Amino acid sequence: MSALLSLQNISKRFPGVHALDDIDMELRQHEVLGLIGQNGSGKSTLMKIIGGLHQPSAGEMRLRGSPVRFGSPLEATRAGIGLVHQEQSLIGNLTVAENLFVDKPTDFSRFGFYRRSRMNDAARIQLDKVELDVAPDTLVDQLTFAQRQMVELAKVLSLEELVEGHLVVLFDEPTSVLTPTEIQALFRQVRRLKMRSSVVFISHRMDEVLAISDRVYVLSDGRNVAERLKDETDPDELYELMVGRQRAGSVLPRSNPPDRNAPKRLAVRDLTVPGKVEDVTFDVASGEIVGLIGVQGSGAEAVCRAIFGVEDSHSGHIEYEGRPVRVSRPSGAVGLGIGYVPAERKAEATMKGMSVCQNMTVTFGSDYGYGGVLLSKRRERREAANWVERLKIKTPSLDHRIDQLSGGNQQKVVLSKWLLGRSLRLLVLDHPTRGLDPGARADLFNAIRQLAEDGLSIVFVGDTLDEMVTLSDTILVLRDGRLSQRFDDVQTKRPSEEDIVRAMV
Amino acid sequence: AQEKPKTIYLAVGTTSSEYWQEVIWGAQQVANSVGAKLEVYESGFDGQKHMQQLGAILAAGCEGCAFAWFPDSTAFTKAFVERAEAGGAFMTTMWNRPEEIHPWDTASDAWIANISFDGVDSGYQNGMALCKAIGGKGGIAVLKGTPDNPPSKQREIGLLKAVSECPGMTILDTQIGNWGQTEGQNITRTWIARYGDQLKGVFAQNDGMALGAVAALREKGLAGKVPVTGSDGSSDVLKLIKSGDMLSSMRISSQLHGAVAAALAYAVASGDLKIGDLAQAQRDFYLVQTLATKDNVDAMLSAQPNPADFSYDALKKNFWVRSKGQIPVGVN
Amino acid sequence: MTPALARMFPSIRSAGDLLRACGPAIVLVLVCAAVICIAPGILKWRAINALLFDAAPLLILVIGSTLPVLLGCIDLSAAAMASFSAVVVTLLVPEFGSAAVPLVLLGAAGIGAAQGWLIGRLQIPSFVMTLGTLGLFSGLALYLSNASSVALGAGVAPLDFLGGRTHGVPNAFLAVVAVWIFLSLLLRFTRLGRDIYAFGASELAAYMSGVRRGLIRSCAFAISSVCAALGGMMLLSQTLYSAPTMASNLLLPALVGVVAGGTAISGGVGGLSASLIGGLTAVMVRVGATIAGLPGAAQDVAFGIIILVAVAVTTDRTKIGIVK
Amino acid sequence: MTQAQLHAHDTSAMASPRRGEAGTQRRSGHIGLGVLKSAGPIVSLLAMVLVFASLTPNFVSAANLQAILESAAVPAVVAIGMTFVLVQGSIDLSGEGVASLANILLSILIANSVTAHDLGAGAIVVALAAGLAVGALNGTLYAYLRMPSLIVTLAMWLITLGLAALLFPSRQPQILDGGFVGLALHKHLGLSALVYLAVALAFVAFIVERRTKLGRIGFAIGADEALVRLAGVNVNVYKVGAFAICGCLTGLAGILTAAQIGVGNPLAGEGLLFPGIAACVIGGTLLSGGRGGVLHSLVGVLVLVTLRNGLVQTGANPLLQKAIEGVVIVVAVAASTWHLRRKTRVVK
Ligand SMILES: Nc1ncnc2c1ncn2[C@@H]1O[C@H](COP(=O)(O)OP(=O)(O)OP(=O)(O)O)[C@@H](O)[C@H]1O
Ligand SMILES: Nc1ncnc2c1ncn2[C@@H]1O[C@H](COP(=O)(O)OP(=O)(O)OP(=O)(O)O)[C@@H](O)[C@H]1O
Ligand SMILES: [Mg+2]
Ligand SMILES: [Mg+2]
Repeated sequence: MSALLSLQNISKRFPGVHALDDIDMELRQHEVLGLIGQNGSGKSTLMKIIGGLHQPSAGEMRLRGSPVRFGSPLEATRAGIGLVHQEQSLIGNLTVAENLFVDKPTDFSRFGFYRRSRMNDAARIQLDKVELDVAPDTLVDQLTFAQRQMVELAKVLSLEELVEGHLVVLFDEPTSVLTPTEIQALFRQVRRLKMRSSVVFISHRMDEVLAISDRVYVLSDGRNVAERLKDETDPDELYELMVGRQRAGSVLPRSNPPDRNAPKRLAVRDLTVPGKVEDVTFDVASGEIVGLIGVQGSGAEAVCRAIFGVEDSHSGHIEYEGRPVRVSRPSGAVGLGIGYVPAERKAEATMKGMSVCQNMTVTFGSDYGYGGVLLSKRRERREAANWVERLKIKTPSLDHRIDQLSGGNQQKVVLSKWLLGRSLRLLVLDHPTRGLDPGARADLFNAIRQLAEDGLSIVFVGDTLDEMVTLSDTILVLRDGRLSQRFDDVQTKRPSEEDIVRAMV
Repeated sequence: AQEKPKTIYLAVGTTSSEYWQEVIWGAQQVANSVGAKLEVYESGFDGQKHMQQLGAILAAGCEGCAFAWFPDSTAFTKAFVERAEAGGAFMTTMWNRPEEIHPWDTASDAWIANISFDGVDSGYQNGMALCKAIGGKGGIAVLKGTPDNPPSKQREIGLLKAVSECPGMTILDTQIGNWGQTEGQNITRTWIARYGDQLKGVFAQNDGMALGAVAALREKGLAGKVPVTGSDGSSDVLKLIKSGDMLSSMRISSQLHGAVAAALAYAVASGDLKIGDLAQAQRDFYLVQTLATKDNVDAMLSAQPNPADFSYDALKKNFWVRSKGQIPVGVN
Repeated sequence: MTPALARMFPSIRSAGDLLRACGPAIVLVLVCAAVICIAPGILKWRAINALLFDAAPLLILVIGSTLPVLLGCIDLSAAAMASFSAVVVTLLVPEFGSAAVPLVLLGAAGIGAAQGWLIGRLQIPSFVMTLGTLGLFSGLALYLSNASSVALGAGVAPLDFLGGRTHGVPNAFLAVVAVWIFLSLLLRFTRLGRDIYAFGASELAAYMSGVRRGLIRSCAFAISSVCAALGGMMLLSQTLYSAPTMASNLLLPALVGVVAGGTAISGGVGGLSASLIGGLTAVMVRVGATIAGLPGAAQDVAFGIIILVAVAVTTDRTKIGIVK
Repeated sequence: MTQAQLHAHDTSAMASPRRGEAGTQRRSGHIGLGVLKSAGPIVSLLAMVLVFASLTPNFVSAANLQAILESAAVPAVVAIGMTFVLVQGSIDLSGEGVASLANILLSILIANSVTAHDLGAGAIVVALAAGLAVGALNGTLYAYLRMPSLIVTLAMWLITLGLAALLFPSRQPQILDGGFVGLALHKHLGLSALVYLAVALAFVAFIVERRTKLGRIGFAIGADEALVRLAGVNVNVYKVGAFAICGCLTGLAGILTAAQIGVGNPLAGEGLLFPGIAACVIGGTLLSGGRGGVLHSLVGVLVLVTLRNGLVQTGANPLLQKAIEGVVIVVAVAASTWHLRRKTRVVK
């Protein structure tokens, strides 16, 4: 196999950050190359350089042997390079078909006017590839999150028809929001795609990477630290290469099981969110970690949002520390000591353009000031710095803009926003590990565990069964908006994954 | 003798109108005849802007300067003249002054005179012309200028006087057209729809709105059938009067307005005239105006202003020769 | 840069940043220099003094309008509020004497707060809300004054103060400086200030972080209204007559001032000092054009071009991802 | 795979502003309701017509409806142009200046009473080209120099107004070209050519908005410009395009005003801007971009024109008309977007 794409001595500097440092990489024909690395190690940056979004500060990129330099994504697309972004990048108020072809030279218009039927026909062919059954003229806004992810995939696959020759397809964490069946569909496509293209596949899940890749590259701190053939490695080795420490025992066991008679922190009775959740009842004791789980659309997220007061309407009773409360807005929840980490980090949790410190102190910064009104920047910075260290947030400084951090590090900043609160007594986490690398996930879990042992109650919706079982004291399974089963004392009596899955579907 | 001013400062509402262009022309003739420069300041009817401009001129030092100034609304008049006084300059004002202050009782060392046209007379004469044109009977509609403007109010008072003398003529409706052509047109359209044949005439407080009203009437083939009156006597309107599409307009000599305002300011600033010597009737007066109708419009159209008539020396013989007399008490 | 300085101005990391941060000030200095070249007489204290006196109403409006802009909103009703409150003060003075001024300022605060609150409750864009109240205030001002200028009664202490001078400095300008310092401290050192910037950077994320956006918006619009009313008082103290449209034309210059200082209309970036500089620039450009003796129409053209150049130089495009 | 991955999130509930709305559309289920909801502005219009009709019978007469349509023609042309800019999330304040400039250019270049030029239809072309050029310049400064459109167009407003004043030949030029003035005078079925022109333009604009890349990408830019850039689209070209369209149509509005009044006026654009923007917004075109469209804006124009007409028809106190207009704008927009209210909705 000869190299289709080769990178030599690629470096990328951002103001204050050395994101990539002398990277060499070779992508051969008909291969899937797995790319792993901790948050902020430069994976996305590398993909963006190949995809024409960034220009390297130094180094050379060769495609089919000849040096190339892409000034824009369009140029990369023309050269047959397609990129599925880490954050979704479809345009909500265009149709599926328009999105598929927006970045490609097509002949679907005449004198500037679209020929819709042609475009829709072409789109249907692409949608069939990913087995997505939606009309091509549906607005993307009306699709579910996962459907949109499949459209992203179809968008890249449509390069097949439009560009001659071998393709380069880059997937930046495509699976973190997909269901197992969708992941299987994706993998089938990737395998089919191999016939005429080369693929780079990024994921934080070692097993996925090994399942699909032929070779794996490991990045660390913007440097290429290892290269392994699929058959010569295993998840544990990869984990160690990437995180720099052993996987075993990475999440500490609970040192003392939660007190059964601990006072109730939260009591939810007959919670109903119209169209999403019906009659859900559960308790959260102080220091308890309650995991909510269910298949897509089961309503776990709505439960979280209702507790935090951002669902537009809900009924039922919520008791907090023995008193009935009506939380109708986040500020009310915060006043009670409730925090919430939303799933949609980009839109709901990070203030673009503001610094790491500003993002961390927005909620509880005034606790470190005088009388809740005057601020003390010195004291709150010290506290913020403290959490940057504890969560190992990779940022050049407290004053770095949050949108210039890697996805995983942004998530950690969001978490520390809540952890800064001394009055915080209940933390609701909605997919908190989405986008975190395994090491960071372990750090986070340890932090959560530690907080719970100190008396913080946690409600969380997780990404995988594995993490539910690792972390929760109690698991609540939701099905179609109703509570279908509950598993107590998870840490002592581990339920089997089959049991949980059975309750979910 | 005092030093002669090198510059005459003239403030106008806008340079984008025929009326103000003629004012500027008149003042320019005066300036030319004494070899001074005319500086024109435009506010777009924003009093604040004139305040800043006056402030800037005075700030650079302007003792004994000659200002012919247009206060955009009566609210600013006092501030203008007091500033001129504080800066040691001399000022004549055009059109707007509050009813209760006069050049002799406010900033009297700086405020030379206030020169205006008789709005009540304009409203009255136009109203009477309208009365005659509709045979003394029927409903008319009134297009007002910006609501807080003195000429607008005066013209309305004049009209009401005419209505009281012409009992058959009734006012169907009064709307604010803000002096604008398009607004005049839109409102008149609505009136035509609302009143139909009942609408016998349109009283527009200025020529701009009158043009709009005529345009709306023309759309319905009613131009010339429903008489329209205006005020200012601009050239388009004179043509419309000639063609019969409009009834009348109060023709004011805007060239004279600018010229007299500039000449008086220059006269005092150069020492040719002493403020103390002036009588009240010389410090607060109307200039003559003529109602333009079909009968006299030809003469007006053919008359070309002669620059010589507006030279400083010509005016200096008697600044008040075209005065219509002192502005009555309680009017502005 | 020393660490302390770096902490105070965290966004400044390089010489380029510094230059950009100082851009508006540099533009102001250049404009002033140009004006001085045209008319050296302007350097006299009396002249500067008079300019500051004239500029005060506009400057206070610029300062007030900055707060909604920091939220990413806009307050189109500020100038109308200035006229409206001037009219109401003159109407109330016969009844309440000097107390009319604080009464009106209080009323303005209430109306502004209500405006901000309604934007959130009805979820309509601030542009629409304030366009509506712009109509409402100017209509009410016309109606209440019966469309005429009203003379201000004598002996209204707060207005006499605003119209006067202390040690030769116009009190109106001192008031501007006082408001500027007060609000700057508020923005920098209080929770309200932090929340305003957070709201401007991302309303949704701020809301989800527990920022009380209804409250914040009410505060910002209340401050904007009070500043507008204060501007109306300053104008009134200069003219001693109120008219229902006396300040209406300040709307656009005030916006120009805000933006020329480098505050982004998209919110979250900028501040009061920037606005003050921007406001002064707008004033000086006008003064310069006047003194240079450009004809009126050409003044507008020159003013427009200078705004373009000033904003082109001063907009910090690195902070605003997308310029709208 | 050893891990069963189970995803407990209900994505339709993810409440980013865009997605929240899409979510409810799906939940509400019936198409009928959806149509009714987006028809909020039309409902306000009908409600207003009913109120005025019950107050004065004259209101619904053919003559008055004609008057309303005639008055709506020019604002409609402005609003159509403005829509292209607003859906991108930018704003164009230069309208009054551009219309004035086009108006004065036309009236001094066509057969007129003041200057000796007579370019005939050429005058229209020159005036339109001036509008187009200013619009394109607005767009270029905004897109390529990355200056806020609000400030670029504000400056251009002053500049064009100044140019119009400089071009003013000291007397209002009366337009002598009978054919041109006839545009406003000759009626077909009771309506002038201007009304038909506005309707035709609306139709063309609608097609452009729905069927061309310019229109579609415009919407996308309004919704999320960063994403459109990410997709490799040359966003700046579309921005300049939108501003050029807006400038050209605003210029056309200035030209049409000249046809209506028959004289050139360097302040002809006065009063076009804020009502134009208000009309778009009342019709449901969001200032933040990405929503609404030409038809929405037309409804908005009709709401405003009807309101003004109705207030005159019912004899409301002229001093209070502005105040009433202000309140109605707020109420109309609030009512027609009431169903969109969400806790997590962001409206700036
Ligand atoms: N536009 C930017 N400006 C400045 N710094 C940036 C920018 N984009 C990325 N960085 C920095 O570059 C480094 C690499 O980021 P990158 O997004 O490539 O990481 P990643 O490996 O994709 O991480 P994750 O697994 O969290 O997605 C990070 O330290 C980040 O802060
Ligand atoms: N059930 C609901 N459905 C739709 N929209 C709602 C609902 N409840 C509230 N809203 C809207 O969401 C906005 C958010 O209101 P909320 O009371 O949560 O906080 P706020 O007013 O923004 O902040 P503050 O705490 O300062 O009052 C409200 O102003 C209202 O317009
Ligand atoms: Mg990444
Ligand atoms: Mg509230």
